[in-house]
Amino acid sequence: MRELAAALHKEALLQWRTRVQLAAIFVFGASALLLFSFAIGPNSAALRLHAAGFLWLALLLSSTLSLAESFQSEMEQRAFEGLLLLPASPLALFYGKALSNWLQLVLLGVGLVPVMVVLYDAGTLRLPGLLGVIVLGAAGLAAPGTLYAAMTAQARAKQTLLPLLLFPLVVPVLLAAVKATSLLILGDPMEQARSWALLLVAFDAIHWSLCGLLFGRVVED
Amino acid sequence: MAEPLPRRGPGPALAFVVLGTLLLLAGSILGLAVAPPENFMGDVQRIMYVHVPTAWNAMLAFTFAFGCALLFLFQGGWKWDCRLEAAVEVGVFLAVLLCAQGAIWAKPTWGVWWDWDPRLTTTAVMVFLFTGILALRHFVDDPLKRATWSAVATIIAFVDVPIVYFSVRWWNSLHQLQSSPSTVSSVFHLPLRLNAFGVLFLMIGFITLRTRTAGLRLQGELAPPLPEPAAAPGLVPTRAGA
Amino acid sequence: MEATGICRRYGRRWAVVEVSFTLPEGSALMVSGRNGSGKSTLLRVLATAIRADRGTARVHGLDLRADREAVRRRVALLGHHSNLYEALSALENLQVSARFLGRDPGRRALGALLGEVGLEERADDAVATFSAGMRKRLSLARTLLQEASVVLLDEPYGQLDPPGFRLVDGVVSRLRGQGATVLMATHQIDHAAALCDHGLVLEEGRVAWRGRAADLPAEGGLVAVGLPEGASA
Amino acid sequence: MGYLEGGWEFVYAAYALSAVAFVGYGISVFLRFRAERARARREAPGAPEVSS
Repeated sequence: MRELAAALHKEALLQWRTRVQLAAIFVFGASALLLFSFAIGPNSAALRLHAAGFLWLALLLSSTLSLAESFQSEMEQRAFEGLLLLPASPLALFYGKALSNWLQLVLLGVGLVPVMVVLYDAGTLRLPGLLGVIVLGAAGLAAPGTLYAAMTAQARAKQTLLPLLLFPLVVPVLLAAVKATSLLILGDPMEQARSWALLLVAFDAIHWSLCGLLFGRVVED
Repeated sequence: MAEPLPRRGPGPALAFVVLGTLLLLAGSILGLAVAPPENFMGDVQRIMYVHVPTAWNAMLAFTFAFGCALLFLFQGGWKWDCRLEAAVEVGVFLAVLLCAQGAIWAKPTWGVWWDWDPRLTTTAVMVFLFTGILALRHFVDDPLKRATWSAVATIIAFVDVPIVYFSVRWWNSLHQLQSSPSTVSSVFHLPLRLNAFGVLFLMIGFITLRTRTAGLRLQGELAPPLPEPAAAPGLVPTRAGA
Repeated sequence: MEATGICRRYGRRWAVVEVSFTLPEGSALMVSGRNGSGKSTLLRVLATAIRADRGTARVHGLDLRADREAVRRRVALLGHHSNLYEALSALENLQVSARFLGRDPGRRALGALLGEVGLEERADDAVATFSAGMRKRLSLARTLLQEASVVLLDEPYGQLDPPGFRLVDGVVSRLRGQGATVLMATHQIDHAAALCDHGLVLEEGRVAWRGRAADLPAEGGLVAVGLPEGASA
Repeated sequence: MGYLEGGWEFVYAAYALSAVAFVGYGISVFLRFRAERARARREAPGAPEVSS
């Protein structure tokens, strides 16, 4: 617990120092949202219909950037190894990093929502529900994303490798989050959003525990 | 890390391949010429005699890879890494073939090459999941890291497969109900069984030979094992200084 | 500290082969040898940054493999990489490490430590703006922060200026005065020989010479280090 | 759902594709094995192959 606090302290410092990066990634996500609308054309009904999908695709694309960045500073001077030798437990380091990535993705997601509302005319008044879906979906991206980013940060061709590994893995997150978001936007007569949220919870629970368990093997020689 | 690499000449592998080929030929002839057409699907049903065995064995290959990953992580030994590489590659091959066969099945049955049937879609996701692991292996040069990371990725990917399956099934069933292909007509099981064992033996042959290739490559990447020290290490510490 | 038959593979080569030695508590060992002779790999094995492929070592009776965490609590490594966060300031870097060590020294204590390595004035500057020598000094401070009983120094003199050399000399003397065991991999034989009592020269991963550090030049170990006989490093 | 007539071309396509795939992949596995074995022999002539 003490180590987790230390890890969170470290992440807070790093996040604060690299906050400009987060802003840049947000701009990237927003521009992706803009580009998606060109792929559909100026058809507001169609745009509104696909808004949820575009929001999550934009967040998914941005996530690979922010996840990869999160291990950049750890690996360039092997600061991460330095902490492991102190010793810091890999478990604390993983959950610190995953929580920080989670927060970052939630911020990105929340930031992209107004862009979506403006561009696609896809507003909703069920804001707590939307926030909940973003929180759950971002958690699903953060845990495996953190684990894979730790690997790919040390591999060749890291820019290609991270999305290649992460995208197929988070298909359930994408499906469930898009469905739930779109139900919130377009109306949910059969109250299905809750069951999609449940799927997200299950995915999060499995991957947050599994990835934490395996992280030690990934970072230790 | 212990040294042992799997050793087996191409002999046993070739034997498995020959046996598998013979079984496949027999099963396919039965399935194409002897088996009666199915009640609803007619002759198209015959695709199932090769499709279903491919599906079973693809799953088997990935399950084997999962077992290798667990054994590598919790028991160790390079042989599990070599086997994992072989099993993942053969599994991806079978899964790609499975998708192609599925598309050929879908066209006459549903009128489209691709339907978002949960099984077909899950297979496609699996192709990408495990291709990613092959790519990871390609881009990591340190043998130990490569082995550990691909074992970890294999475990995560394998655990993810059922979640993908259920999410796709759910996702699809909400807007349309799709008749899935019944596994096989109950009239005629023999060609299915022959082909299942045929593909199984072919797969064993491929995995064996591919494991050997991986072992040889690993051997080229690792320094040759050192001769054991004359005395058991730990018993005769030498002193620095004096 | 007692190392027995340590072997470590590095790609297609054996970087360290059958290295054994015993080092009484509180003494200092100089490890020398040409570039690529396995000094760094040996130190990294002893620091548990990498595992030995064969052999092991005991630190205060604790096994490198079996008691990894306990060993890490007692061993500090100053390695080739600075282990620092470029984006954080000098002070923050030390704070991060201190928190993981379960301590929360105030700004003053950390400032004093920074003063010791001559970085007091740059405490709040990001490491990204530091020169190589300043990074080395900060890494040294980070190593000292660990208050380890075994200190492994890999090329401690590298990239340092003459005052930096004196700083390292002083730090090593003080560590020894406090009873710590010091292992130092270096090419600065005259500095190291004055500080260490034991010497070890590696050649292609094997022990090529061992003896009293002060005897190294006289006994012809210099050839193994890559210097002509009789030269003074 | 009625009885599906014909469709033999799809059946043949599926079997032909599978046959080609198995043969092709088999050849690829064998060729890679041979190349790797040749490399190993070239790099360490006479050396015994690593045994378990």
